[in-house]
Amino acid sequence: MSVERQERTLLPHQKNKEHLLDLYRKMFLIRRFEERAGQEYMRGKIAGFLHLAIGEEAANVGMMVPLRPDDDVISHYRSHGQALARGLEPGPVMAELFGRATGVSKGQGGSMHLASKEHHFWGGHAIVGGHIPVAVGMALAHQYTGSDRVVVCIFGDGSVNTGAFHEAMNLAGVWRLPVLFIASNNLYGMGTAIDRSSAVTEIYKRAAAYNMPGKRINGNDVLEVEAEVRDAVERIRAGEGPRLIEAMTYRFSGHSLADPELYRSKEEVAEWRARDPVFSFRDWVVAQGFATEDEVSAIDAEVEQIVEDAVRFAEESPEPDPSTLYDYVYSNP
Amino acid sequence: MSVERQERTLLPHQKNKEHLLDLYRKMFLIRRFEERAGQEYMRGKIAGFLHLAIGEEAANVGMMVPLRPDDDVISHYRSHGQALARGLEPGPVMAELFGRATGVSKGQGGSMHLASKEHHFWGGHAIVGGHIPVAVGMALAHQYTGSDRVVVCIFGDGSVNTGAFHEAMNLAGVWRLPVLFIASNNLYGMGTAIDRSSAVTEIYKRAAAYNMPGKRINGNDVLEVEAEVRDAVERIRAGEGPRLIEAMTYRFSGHSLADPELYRSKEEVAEWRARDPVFSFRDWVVAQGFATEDEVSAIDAEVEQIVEDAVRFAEESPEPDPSTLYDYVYSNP
Amino acid sequence: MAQMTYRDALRQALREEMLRDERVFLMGEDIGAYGGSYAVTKGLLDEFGEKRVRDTPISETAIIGAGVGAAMMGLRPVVEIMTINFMLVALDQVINNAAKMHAMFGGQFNVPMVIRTVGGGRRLAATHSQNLEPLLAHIPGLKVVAPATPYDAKGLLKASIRDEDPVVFIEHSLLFSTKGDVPEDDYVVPIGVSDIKRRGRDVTIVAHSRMTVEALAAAEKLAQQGIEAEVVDLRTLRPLDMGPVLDSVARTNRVVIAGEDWKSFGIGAEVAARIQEEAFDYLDAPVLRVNQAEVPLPYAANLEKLAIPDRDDIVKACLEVLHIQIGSPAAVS
Amino acid sequence: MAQMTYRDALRQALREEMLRDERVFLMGEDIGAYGGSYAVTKGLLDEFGEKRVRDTPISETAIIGAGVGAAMMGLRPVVEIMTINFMLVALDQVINNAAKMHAMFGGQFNVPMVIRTVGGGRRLAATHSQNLEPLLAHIPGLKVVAPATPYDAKGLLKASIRDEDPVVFIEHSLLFSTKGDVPEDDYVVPIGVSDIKRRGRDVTIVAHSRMTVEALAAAEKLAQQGIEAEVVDLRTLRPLDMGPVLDSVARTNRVVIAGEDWKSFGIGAEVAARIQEEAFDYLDAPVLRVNQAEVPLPYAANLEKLAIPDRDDIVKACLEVLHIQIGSPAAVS
Ligand SMILES: Cc1ncc(C[n+]2csc(CCOP(=O)(O)OP(=O)(O)O)c2C)c(N)n1
Ligand SMILES: Cc1ncc(C[n+]2csc(CCOP(=O)(O)OP(=O)(O)O)c2C)c(N)n1
Ligand SMILES: [Mg+2]
Ligand SMILES: [Mg+2]
Repeated sequence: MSVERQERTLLPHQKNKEHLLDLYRKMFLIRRFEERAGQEYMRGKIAGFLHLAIGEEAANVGMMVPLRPDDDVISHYRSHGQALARGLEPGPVMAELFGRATGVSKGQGGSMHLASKEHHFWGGHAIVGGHIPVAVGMALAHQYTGSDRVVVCIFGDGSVNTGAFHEAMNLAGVWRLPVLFIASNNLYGMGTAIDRSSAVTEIYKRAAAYNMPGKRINGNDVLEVEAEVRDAVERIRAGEGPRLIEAMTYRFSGHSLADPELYRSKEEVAEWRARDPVFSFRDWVVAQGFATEDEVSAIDAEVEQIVEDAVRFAEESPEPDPSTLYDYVYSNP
Repeated sequence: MSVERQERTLLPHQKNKEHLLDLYRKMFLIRRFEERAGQEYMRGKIAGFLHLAIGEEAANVGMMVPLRPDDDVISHYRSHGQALARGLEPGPVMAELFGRATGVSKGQGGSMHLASKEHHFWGGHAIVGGHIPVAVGMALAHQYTGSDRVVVCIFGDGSVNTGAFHEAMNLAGVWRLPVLFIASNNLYGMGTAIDRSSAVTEIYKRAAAYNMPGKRINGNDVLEVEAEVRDAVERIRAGEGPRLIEAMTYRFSGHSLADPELYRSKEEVAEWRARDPVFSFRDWVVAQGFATEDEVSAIDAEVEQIVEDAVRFAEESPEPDPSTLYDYVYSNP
Repeated sequence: MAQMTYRDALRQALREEMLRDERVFLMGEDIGAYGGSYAVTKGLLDEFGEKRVRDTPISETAIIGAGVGAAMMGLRPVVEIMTINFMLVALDQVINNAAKMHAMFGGQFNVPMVIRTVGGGRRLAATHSQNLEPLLAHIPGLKVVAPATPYDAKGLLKASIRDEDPVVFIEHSLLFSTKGDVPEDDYVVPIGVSDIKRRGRDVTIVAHSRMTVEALAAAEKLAQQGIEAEVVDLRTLRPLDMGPVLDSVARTNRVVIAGEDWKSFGIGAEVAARIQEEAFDYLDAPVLRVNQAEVPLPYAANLEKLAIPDRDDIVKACLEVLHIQIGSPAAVS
Repeated sequence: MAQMTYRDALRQALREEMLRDERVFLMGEDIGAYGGSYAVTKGLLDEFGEKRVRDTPISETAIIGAGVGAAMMGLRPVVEIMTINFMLVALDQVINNAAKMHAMFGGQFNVPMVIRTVGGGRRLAATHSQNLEPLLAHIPGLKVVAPATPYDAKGLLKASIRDEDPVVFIEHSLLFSTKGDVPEDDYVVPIGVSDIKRRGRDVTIVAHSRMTVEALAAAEKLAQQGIEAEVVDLRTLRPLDMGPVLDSVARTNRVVIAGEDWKSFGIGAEVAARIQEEAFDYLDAPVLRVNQAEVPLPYAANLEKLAIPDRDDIVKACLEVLHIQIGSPAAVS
């Protein structure tokens, strides 16, 4: 399976320099953030599982930028990139990875459980498929209250074989709820290639079983993702009901930092790396004359600094106060 | 939604008088058995839930007759008819409904949990959708041991929205297991009409999501069901992988004997009753000259006697011995 | 005060809370068109319409998950799981989502949702007759309520709906038609408060749900022998209020705990463990437990009766902790 | 005798049983190509091939259900659920199918299947760090095993695979790399037999799984103060073998129970309840329990450490049951 960047017409605002540089800044921020997080994991500053999405930046940025601030996002555990693209601050996100009191989830959740109510970013969830029904309930609330907010629910290719996925998709289909399902298809669920786990490997085709449109897109082309998600969200907001988008992408990193990567070849990874979605976009922006090499280099430097500041913020932040151990079990005990 | 008897070509053996009378005998046996069970329920001899399948006899007989004795059947709780069509004795089946020691499941299971290992009839299961993964495991065992036995797994239209259905269908699809899924679509799951519970009301279409053929058939035409199930089972036995059949039918009785039937009109029920699958077949057999009215009447009388004997057998059978209370918890304690 | 059934008391609580708060809505299988499998929600669809009384597909995972999501958005879902047995297909949503959502993200959002369900079936065999409250009571983040009387049913359901945390509200199939005094006006019974249902000086019987009724009946029988039993109804299983139990033990020095769940690792185990921890010096005899036989419950009437504990079993255990030979004249001062 | 890790001991048990019995096969997520998420199954795919080492989709319900079905057909599936947290999505298959299949149909067939799973995560936050054995230990029809040492791990896994009933086999993520003596030859450790792991006369510590290791370490610390603790490892949680516990209590008269599960309604509750029931007159002090703090486990290192019980907590509880002021010189004869 391979995903090629396709020639496509740009939306008017996609020719805007500021917009293009913003997309690049976001993607590169995610890239550097995740690389540094990997280093901090190796230094023992971050523990547990650390699931990086290096290689998936175009998908993650492209699906966040078209959303309104009050739209609601819910995702799986591989969500650093989405959180940053959604506007969560790198410092508190890194602090969460470090398990510090200043973390977005106060150090209670760690890498797999990033959330920010303020940003309408409702987590990072670590039970595969388990958050999909929750997304449906969020959309139900919007329909119930007559709000035009849209819910975006992101999950991996491995999640589509869970019962939770099926029940949730059907319920969204019967009730015509305002939710966009996005399958981030990076071809593997842990070490299991999609054709070894799914009777039908084209995830978008499963939408037909739930009476909703499904579409496969190139998840490594940030402009295509942006355009497709924008279109989908607008239709959902207009009352057309739920939809499914399958964004084809690839993770360069292992499943988590504990992954021995026995299940795929170095060549396969190298081939995808050669078409790096961040740097190919950077090259394209410069080649098309939207910005100069100096301008993008300046962004690079700026991002490096932001990430270093985030690490320092995390490092210097205190652990949660031991007296808070019981503080969050109940909201009214 | 309505299901019409269609004109179709008969298989050679479907012109055989003995065969046609056998089909009728089985259908009428089920009808009378269930009517009598309903009466015994009213008399308090049977307790708990009693789910009758009056109106679904053609489907239940048609799907059992093409099977080899060593094929394996597993079904949901509405399975009196399938059990009888599979060859379980009316006496021990009725005794199970009565909760007697002579019941097919020794009185441990009741109406919802009929099984007979000898008949390769692996239950009656009462958690909606819960037996579908079990069927897949049974089929896996046949593939594993190189056996050509086929598993037939029956469930209702309401079951297709459970996570268990989805996970099981996908697993059967990935592993190409020898299992025939039969959805008995009687248009309602309890009081919920299918279009209120399923985003896609054509169940057979869901097969496409699992890379297997799906087909909708007239479940009220015993000959069509027989022919379609025979064809499907032969293909599966030949190694073509799993399939899904959707048999359209209707239950004249309520969901269980506790059902106030507020959710459907008397007219709707009357319309279906007018096309009774048992008596319309009886009429057809006589009208086509396959048998005389006297011959079918003789069968009716014979069946009446069998059912009365079954009731008497149940009534006269002892309750399980109290000392057996702990006997079946473990197979080796 | 009006005499009212447990069923009507529950319905009144739902109705009053729906009238009081627009955010309250009901969701579950066959609660609307069918009228509710135990008729608790009967009439509410007509009064409140399909938006607020929502029939669902047979998708417990999606139902509970959707409740969680809707609650996170600020609604007050009251979800019905037809019986507690069916919660097993969706326990992930209860334990990994509802119970953890508040803590895991550092208290950013909460889940003010009620899951109503029913324990204790009869003549329905092993999968349909369970009392699974111990599985839920073990989980921090959940509140678990199991009322025994119409008064408590109404008051606790109202408190549960108003609570900011997820509450599992366990009804009992044999209590629906029991009657008791229920005020017409608005009142709540606080979650987490055990209740002394009968005063007595000789022995303490601790119970919950239907076993409270049996305990009161046992107390009457004991009174005929001159033995005055105190009956403490736990009402809430999590958080467990041991205060009234320990007070009572300090006075009676002898305890029997009655539950319809299995004894091993059941509710009574915790109560017994706490009593010996916190009232060791007050105990004149070991705390005894009266529970269901540890078997998958059989369908047969005689075996079922043998397996389920009743007032006589409680009386026997009370006599045992009082060291009174059964049959011998009572000798308690 | 060879020194071997718990991980290698488990792998050896699997391998030996697969060599011994062709009906034994493995099924689970990422047990093959990935090498097993805790590397227990590493190398087995190469040795036994895809038929007997089966990678599955992320479909726990289908995996366990398929195990049940295959076992009913006479195979000996050993199913892996990556961690015990994920069993919640499939608890219906465990409790309503695996545990009930034998009894509910009157003993006609059985489910000789093993469900291997892992408890006790670290730095993975609330949904990935649970010790849910109390939920399983409560269920008649299941056997539940939780070994603490490499020797017991191998011997109990072999016994579980040979058992005719469904066994939930709970490993512990922190034990995989611990070492101990393991004979090279074929041996089994019988299910349902508790084991005295250390002799002592002053106090009894009851534990299971990893807390046995902590209990032994606590005993060493106590020995330095002249206190000799006896350590009883339950090994099997259902059926619970109280014999060695009660024997020990009769000698020491003081008990501490240690578990990594939550205290309320946990394993220790049942053990405490049984001790006071059956050894009331031997107790010189209340039975105390040492457990995880009753919170969804936080990610932050310091809070997690605070929440999880360790050897020092056990020492403290032992001193408490011995009425020894912490810091004061030991005074046990
Ligand atoms: C219910 C459940 N089963 C298993 C796991 C373990 N697990 C964590 S991630 C993962 C793979 C998920 O793959 P995919 O959905 O494709 O997402 P990706 O990691 O590729 O982003 C598995 C099996 C889990 N967290 N939850
Ligand atoms: C998991 C689960 N949820 C709910 C129920 C309650 N229930 C029993 S039968 C039924 C309807 C099933 O309908 P369908 O599958 O169409 O079968 P039919 O009764 O029409 O034959 C429901 C909701 C159950 N037994 N199991
Ligand atoms: Mg993936
Ligand atoms: Mg139906």
